[in-house]
Amino acid sequence: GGSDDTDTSNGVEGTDDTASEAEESEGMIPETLVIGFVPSQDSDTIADTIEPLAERLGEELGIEVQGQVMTNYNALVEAMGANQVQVGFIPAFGYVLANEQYDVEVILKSIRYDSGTYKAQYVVRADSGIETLADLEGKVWAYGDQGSTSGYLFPANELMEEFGYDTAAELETEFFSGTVQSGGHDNSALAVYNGDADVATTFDDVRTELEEEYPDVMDKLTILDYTQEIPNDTISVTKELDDEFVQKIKDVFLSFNEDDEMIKIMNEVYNWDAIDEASDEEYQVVKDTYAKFKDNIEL
Amino acid sequence: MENLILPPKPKNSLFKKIKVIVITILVIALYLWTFTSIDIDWGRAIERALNNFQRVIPRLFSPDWSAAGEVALSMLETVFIAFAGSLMAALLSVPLAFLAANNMMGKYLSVIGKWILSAVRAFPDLILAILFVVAVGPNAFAGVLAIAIGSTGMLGKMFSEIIESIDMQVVEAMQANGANKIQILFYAVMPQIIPEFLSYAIYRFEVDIRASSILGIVGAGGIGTMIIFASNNRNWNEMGMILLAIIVVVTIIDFASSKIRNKIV
Amino acid sequence: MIEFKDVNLVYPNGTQGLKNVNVKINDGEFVVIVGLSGAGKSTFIRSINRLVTPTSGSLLIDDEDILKFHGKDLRKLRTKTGMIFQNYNLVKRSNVLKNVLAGRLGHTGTLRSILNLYSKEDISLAYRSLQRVNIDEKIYNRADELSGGQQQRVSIARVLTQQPKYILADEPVASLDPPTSHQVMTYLRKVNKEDNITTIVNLHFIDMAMEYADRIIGMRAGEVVFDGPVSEVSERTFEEIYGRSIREDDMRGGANES
Amino acid sequence: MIEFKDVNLVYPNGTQGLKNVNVKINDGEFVVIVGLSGAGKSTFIRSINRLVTPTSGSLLIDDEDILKFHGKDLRKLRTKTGMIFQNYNLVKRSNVLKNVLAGRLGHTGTLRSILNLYSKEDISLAYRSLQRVNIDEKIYNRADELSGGQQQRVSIARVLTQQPKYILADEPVASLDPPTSHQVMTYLRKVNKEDNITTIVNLHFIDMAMEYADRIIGMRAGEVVFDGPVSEVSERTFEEIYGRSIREDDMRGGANES
Amino acid sequence: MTKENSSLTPKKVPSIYPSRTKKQVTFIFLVILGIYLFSMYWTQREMVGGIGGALGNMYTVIEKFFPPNFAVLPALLDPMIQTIQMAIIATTVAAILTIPLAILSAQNVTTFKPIYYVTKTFLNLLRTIPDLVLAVIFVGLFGIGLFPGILALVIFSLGILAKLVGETIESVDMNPLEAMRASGGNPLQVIWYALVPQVLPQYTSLVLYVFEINIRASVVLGYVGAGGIGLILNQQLGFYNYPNAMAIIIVIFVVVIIIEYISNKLREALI
Ligand SMILES: Nc1ncnc2c1ncn2[C@@H]1O[C@H](COP(=O)(O)OP(=O)(O)OP(=O)(O)O)[C@@H](O)[C@H]1O
Ligand SMILES: Nc1ncnc2c1ncn2[C@@H]1O[C@H](COP(=O)(O)OP(=O)(O)OP(=O)(O)O)[C@@H](O)[C@H]1O
Ligand SMILES: [Mg+2]
Ligand SMILES: [Mg+2]
Repeated sequence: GGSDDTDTSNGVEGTDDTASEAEESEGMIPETLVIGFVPSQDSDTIADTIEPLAERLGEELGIEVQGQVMTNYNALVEAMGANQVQVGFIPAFGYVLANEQYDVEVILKSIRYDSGTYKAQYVVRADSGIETLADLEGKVWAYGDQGSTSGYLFPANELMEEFGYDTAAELETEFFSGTVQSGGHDNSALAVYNGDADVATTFDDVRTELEEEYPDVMDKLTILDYTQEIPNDTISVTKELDDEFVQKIKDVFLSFNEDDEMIKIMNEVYNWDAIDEASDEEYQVVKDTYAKFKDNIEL
Repeated sequence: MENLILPPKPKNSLFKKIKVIVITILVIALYLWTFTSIDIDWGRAIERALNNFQRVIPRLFSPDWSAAGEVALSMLETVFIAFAGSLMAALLSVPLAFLAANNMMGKYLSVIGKWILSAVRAFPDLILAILFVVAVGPNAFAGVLAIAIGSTGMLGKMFSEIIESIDMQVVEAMQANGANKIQILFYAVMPQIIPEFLSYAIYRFEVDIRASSILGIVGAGGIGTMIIFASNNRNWNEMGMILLAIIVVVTIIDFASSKIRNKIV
Repeated sequence: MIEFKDVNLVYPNGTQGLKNVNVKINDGEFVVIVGLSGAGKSTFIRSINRLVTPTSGSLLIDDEDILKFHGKDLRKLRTKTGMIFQNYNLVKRSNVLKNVLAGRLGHTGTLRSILNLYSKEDISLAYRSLQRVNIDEKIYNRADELSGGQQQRVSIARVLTQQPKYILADEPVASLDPPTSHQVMTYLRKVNKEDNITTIVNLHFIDMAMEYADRIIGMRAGEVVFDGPVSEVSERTFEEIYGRSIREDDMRGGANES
Repeated sequence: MIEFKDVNLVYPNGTQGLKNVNVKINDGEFVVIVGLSGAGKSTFIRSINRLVTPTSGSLLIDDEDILKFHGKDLRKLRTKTGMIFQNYNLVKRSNVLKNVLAGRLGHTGTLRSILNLYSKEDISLAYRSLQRVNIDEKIYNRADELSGGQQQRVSIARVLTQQPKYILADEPVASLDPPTSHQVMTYLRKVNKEDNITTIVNLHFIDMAMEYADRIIGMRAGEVVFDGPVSEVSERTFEEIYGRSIREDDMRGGANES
Repeated sequence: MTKENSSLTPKKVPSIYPSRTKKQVTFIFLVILGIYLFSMYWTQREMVGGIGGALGNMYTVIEKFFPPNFAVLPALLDPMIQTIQMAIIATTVAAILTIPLAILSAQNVTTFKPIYYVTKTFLNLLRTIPDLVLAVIFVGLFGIGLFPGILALVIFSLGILAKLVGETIESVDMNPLEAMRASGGNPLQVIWYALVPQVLPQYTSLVLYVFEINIRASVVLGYVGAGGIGLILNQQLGFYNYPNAMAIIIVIFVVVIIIEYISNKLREALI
C-alpha cells in the first residue's frame, strides 16, 4: 500500500455535538486538502470534474489540493464528519445536514444570475387550465425526490402553510390526489409534459435543459408560480480546520472574483458567476424547513 | 391384442395431491395479485417508449468520441479497483467458505458461517461504499474496500458450495493413510478446489467491473460518476461512449478469463 | 495378525453390516473376500483400519484391540494398513508423484508435508514404488490423464510407499476390464509375495478370486458363510455365497433382485 | 438383414474405428461382438443405427443403404432399431412408465408426445413390455430409485415398446454384477427368441458371450478377426481377439497397456 | 526387480514438480502479484488520510444506524411489495426468454455453430452492461416508474440466467438424449423428453437465485428513480434518517433470507 501517513488528519475526536465553538485555537492544517463536491441538481448542467479549480486553489494555498466529485451527499457529509474531506461544495440542504451532524461551517456561497439565492418553480402544462396554486387541489404532483430543496422541501412547505396542512403526508394524500417521485428535476418536468402528472416542482428553469430533446417544451409547459428564495450552494469547511487557514481559503476564493479566467471556469462548469461570503444564519430558513419535515417525512 | 392391458393408475397419496393443488393455486394467486395490483400503465409505457426511442437510442449509438480519453481513464481506474477488490475478496472469502461448508466444519458452525455470508451480502453496496469513504476518504481505495467486502459474501457462498461438492472419497483415502487433518486439507482438499476457486474468482472480477460502476456515486472512483452525470445531463452520446467502453473492456476480460479458466480447470 | 472376535456392526439406520464375524488372518496371507453386493465385504475391510467402527466384539491387530483406538493410535494403525479403493481415490488434479508421496503423510511431519519438503529417501521410495508397478514414466502426469488400470497401479504404488504391514483392497478391479483386472491382481499378488504384506481383497467375481487367493472368505448378509483355502471351494460354496441355486434364480426372472 | 460391405470408419481425429468390415447378419440371429476396449465394438453397433456414420463402404439394412439416409429416413431407421446402452441411458428423474413410453417417440406425433397424449394402445404396450421384464410393479417409481439391473430391464422394456426389428445392445451388462448380468442376458435372449428380433450385443467377456450367443464376432483394432458360431470358438480364437497370448502379457506387467 | 534397484542413485531422485511447472507457476504468481501491487498503488495514490482512524470513523457512522427504527415497518410494506412484484415480473419474463436463448447457446444441443456463436455473443453483450446503466437508459426511454425498473431487471437477469442455464444444459448427461434419438425421436421430442427433466430442477433453482438477485438489484434501481424499496432507502438516507434506513436494510435482508429459505426447500423437493 502507498498510504502517506499524515499524522495530522483524521480528527475524529469530538465529532458529536460537544460544544465545538470553543476549541478554535488548536485547529489543523492538512498536508493535503481534500475538497468534496456535490453538484447541485438544481442546475442545468453539472460538471463531473473539479480538477481545474483544485489545481488553482493548490497554487494559491501552497499545499496540495485534491478534488473529488460525488453525487450522493451522504457520502460527503460523512466524509466531512470524519475529516476525510475538509472543504465541501454542498447544496443548501446538504449543508444543513452536515452542520447539524458534524458542525460543518459555511464560509462562502455561490452567486448565480447576480443573486445569492434562487427559486423553485411550479411547472404545469400550458393547456391544463391550472391558473393558481389553489387549482392544484386534487391534481397529481411530480417531484424529484424528497431530499431536494427546490424540488420538494420548499414548495411542500409553502403549500402546507398556504393550505393549512400539518404534515407532508397530509399534503400529498389529501391536497393532491397522488404524487410521482421521479428521481430528478428533468424527469418531473417530463412527467408533466407526458401527462403522468399535472404539476412539477423544479428549479428555475428546468425547461432549458430539455429544449434540445423536446423542442416544444417551452410552449407546452408554463410556469405557474415561484417559491420563496432558497439560498445557493455553499462552500463549507469542517470544524477541525485551523481558523487562520480557513480565512486563507476564504480569501483565495474571494480573490477568484477578480480573476476573469477563474470566473469563466466556474461559470462553465458550475454556473457560478461569483463567490460571496455567507453565514450560517442565511441557511436558517432551510434548517427550519428541514426541521419541519425531518420527523414527519413519511415513507 | 383386443383386450388392452392398462397399467394401474398411480396411487398418489391424498396428501401429495392436496400439496400439488395448493401450490398451484398459490402460484396462480401470486401472479394474479402481481399483475392486477402493480401500478403500471402498459399502454402508456409503450407509447412513451415509441416517443422516446428516437430521442435516446440513436444518440446512444453515436458515442461521443471527444469524451473517449476521459472515459478510458475512468474505465482503467474501474478495472484496477475491481482487480484489487476481487483479489482481496478472494482471499477473505476462503476462511469464511471453509467455515460455511458443512463437510468441513460441523453442522452448527457451518450454519453460523452461512449466516455471516448472508448478512454480508445483504448490505447494499452503496452503504458499504459510504462507510469506506468515511474510513479512508473519497478515493479509489474506498472503492476497492467496498468491492472487496461486497464480493466476499457472494464468493464465500460459491466457494463453500465448491468445498461441499468435493470428492470425499479422496479425503477418506488420505485418512486411511494415517494423514492428519491439516495434511488432508493440503493434499486432498486443496488440489480439488483450487481450480474452481480461481475460476470463480476470475468470474467475480468480471462482475466487479460492472458492480464498481456504482461506486462513483459516492466519489469512490471509477466510471460510475460519469454514468450518473451523463444521465443527469441527459447526455446520451456520452452515455453511448461509456457503454461502449464497458462493453469492450468486459468483453476483453471475459475472453481472456475464459482462456485462463480453460487452462486451469 | 488380524483377528475378528464376535464382531458385529450395526449402521445408524439399523442395517446390520457385520454379524457375529469370527475370522483370523495370519501374516503374509492373501485373502479374497467374495459376496454379492451389500453382503458386507466393504464393511469387513473398512473395519480393519477403522474407517467404520464395529459396534460390538473385539478386533485385534497385532494383539491390540483397535476398537478402542483414538486420535494418534488410530493414525498409527492407519499408517501401517494401506488401502486401495475401487475408484482409486487419487487426487485427480495432482501429479502421479505427489499422489504417491501422499502415502508417506502418516510418516511425515505436518509442516514438512505442507511445504512439500520430503526427504530424499521418501521421494526415492515413491519413485521405486512407481517402478515396481511399471508406471514410473508417468511420474509428472496428472492422475486424470491416466487410464483406469494405470490409476489403480498408481494407487498400489501409493500404498507401497506407505510401507504398510497390511494391504486392504476394496474391489480394486471392479471398474476395470478383464485383462487390466488381471494385471492389477497380478501386481497385488507380486507385492504380497515379495514383501510378505498381508493382503485382503474384496472381489465380486469368484473365478478371479480362485485364481489369485490363498484363502477365500465368502460373505452373505453380513455373515461369513465360507472360510477356507481355494482348494476347498466347491459348486456348493458358490451357491452358498451367491444365494441358493443361482442359475434357476436367473431363469425365474429375478424375483428376488435387490 | 444387416449387411456391412467394405465398411470403414475414420473418426475426425484420425482413429480408424472400423477397418474393411464385411459382415452379414441374418434375421432372428443373436450375435455377440467381443473385443478389448477400443476394439471398435461400439463403433460397429452404432453404425447400424447411424449414431456414427461410416466414412466409406455401404451398410445395407433390409436392402437399403442406410449410409445415405437423412432426416426422416434416418428417424424411420432408428424407429425400427432399438438400442440398449451400458449405462441404461434412462432419464433419471422421469418415472419408469414415462421412460418406457419414450420408446414410442418415433411412432408418435411431436405435439401428442409433448402433451403426453399417448394412445391407450401405446400405454398398454408399454405396460406389457414392463411385465415381460418383470418390473411392472415399479411403474411409477423414478428411474433413479431402481438398482442397476432394474434400470437395465426398464431400458429393455423401452426397446420392446418401440417394437423394433433389430435390437442393438452396447455392453448392456458392463455395469452389473454377475448374477444380475445373467438375468439381463437371459431377458435379451428370451425377447430374441419369442419375438424373433435380430439382436446384436457387445460384450467384454467371452465366457458370457459363449453362453448366450448363436454367433460370435470378434473384433480387434477395428477389424473383424473372428466370425462364426459359438461351436467354432477355440482357445486360439480367444487369443486372436484379446491379443496374442494374453496370460503372458499379464505377467509381463502390462507393457502394452492402453 | 534387479533392474529397478540398480536404477536408483540418489542423484536421480526426482523433484515433486518438473522444473518447468515450477517456473510457470512462479511466473504467473509474480504477474498477479505485480498487477495487484500496482492496482493497490494506483487506487491508494489519492489517499490522503492513511487508515489509522478508519475503524473509529466507520464506527462513528455505523453507530448512527442503530438502533433501527422499526416504527417505519408498516410504511415499508407497500414499497417492499412493489419491489417483490417487480422482481416477480422481471424474473418470470427473464425465465421465459431464457429457455430458447439458453438452448441456443448450449454447445452440446445447438450443434449448428453460427447460431451458437450469435446467441453466445448476444448474451455476453447483455451481461457486460451494469445494472445501473440499464436502469438509467430505461428511465430515459420510458420515463420514471416501475416499468423501466422491471425492464432493467429483465435484461440484467436475462444475461445471468441464460448463461447459467446454458452451462447447466451443457453439463447434462447426453446419454438419454442419445437414447431418445436412437429410438427415432425428433429434436423437439428429444429436448422435451431427455433434456427438460434433467435441467428442470437446476433451472428452477437458478430462477429462484435470480429472483433473489433481482430483489437486491432493485436497491440500485431506486437511485435513479426506477421504483421500489430502493427509492425509499435512498430517500431516507438523503434525509439522514439512518435508523429508518437500517430498518429498510433489515427488511431487505429478511426478505432475501426468506426467499433463500423457500428456494432451498423447493430445490430439495425437486432434486
Ligand atoms: N454408511 C452406511 N449406512 C447405512 N448402511 C450402510 C452404510 N454402508 C453400507 N451400508 C449397508 O450395509 C450393508 C453392507 O454394505 P457393504 O458396503 O459392506 O457391502 P458390499 O459387500 O461392500 O457391497 P458392494 O459389493 O455393493 O460394495 C448393505 O446393506 C449396505 O446398504
Ligand atoms: N468420437 C470419437 N472420436 C474419435 N475417436 C473415437 C471416437 N469414439 C471412439 N473412438 C476411438 O475409436 C476406437 C474404437 O472405439 P469403440 O468405442 O468402438 O471401442 P469399443 O470396442 O466399444 O471399446 P469399449 O469396450 O471401451 O467400449 C477407439 O480407439 C476409440 O478411442
Ligand atoms: Mg463394497
Ligand atoms: Mg464401447
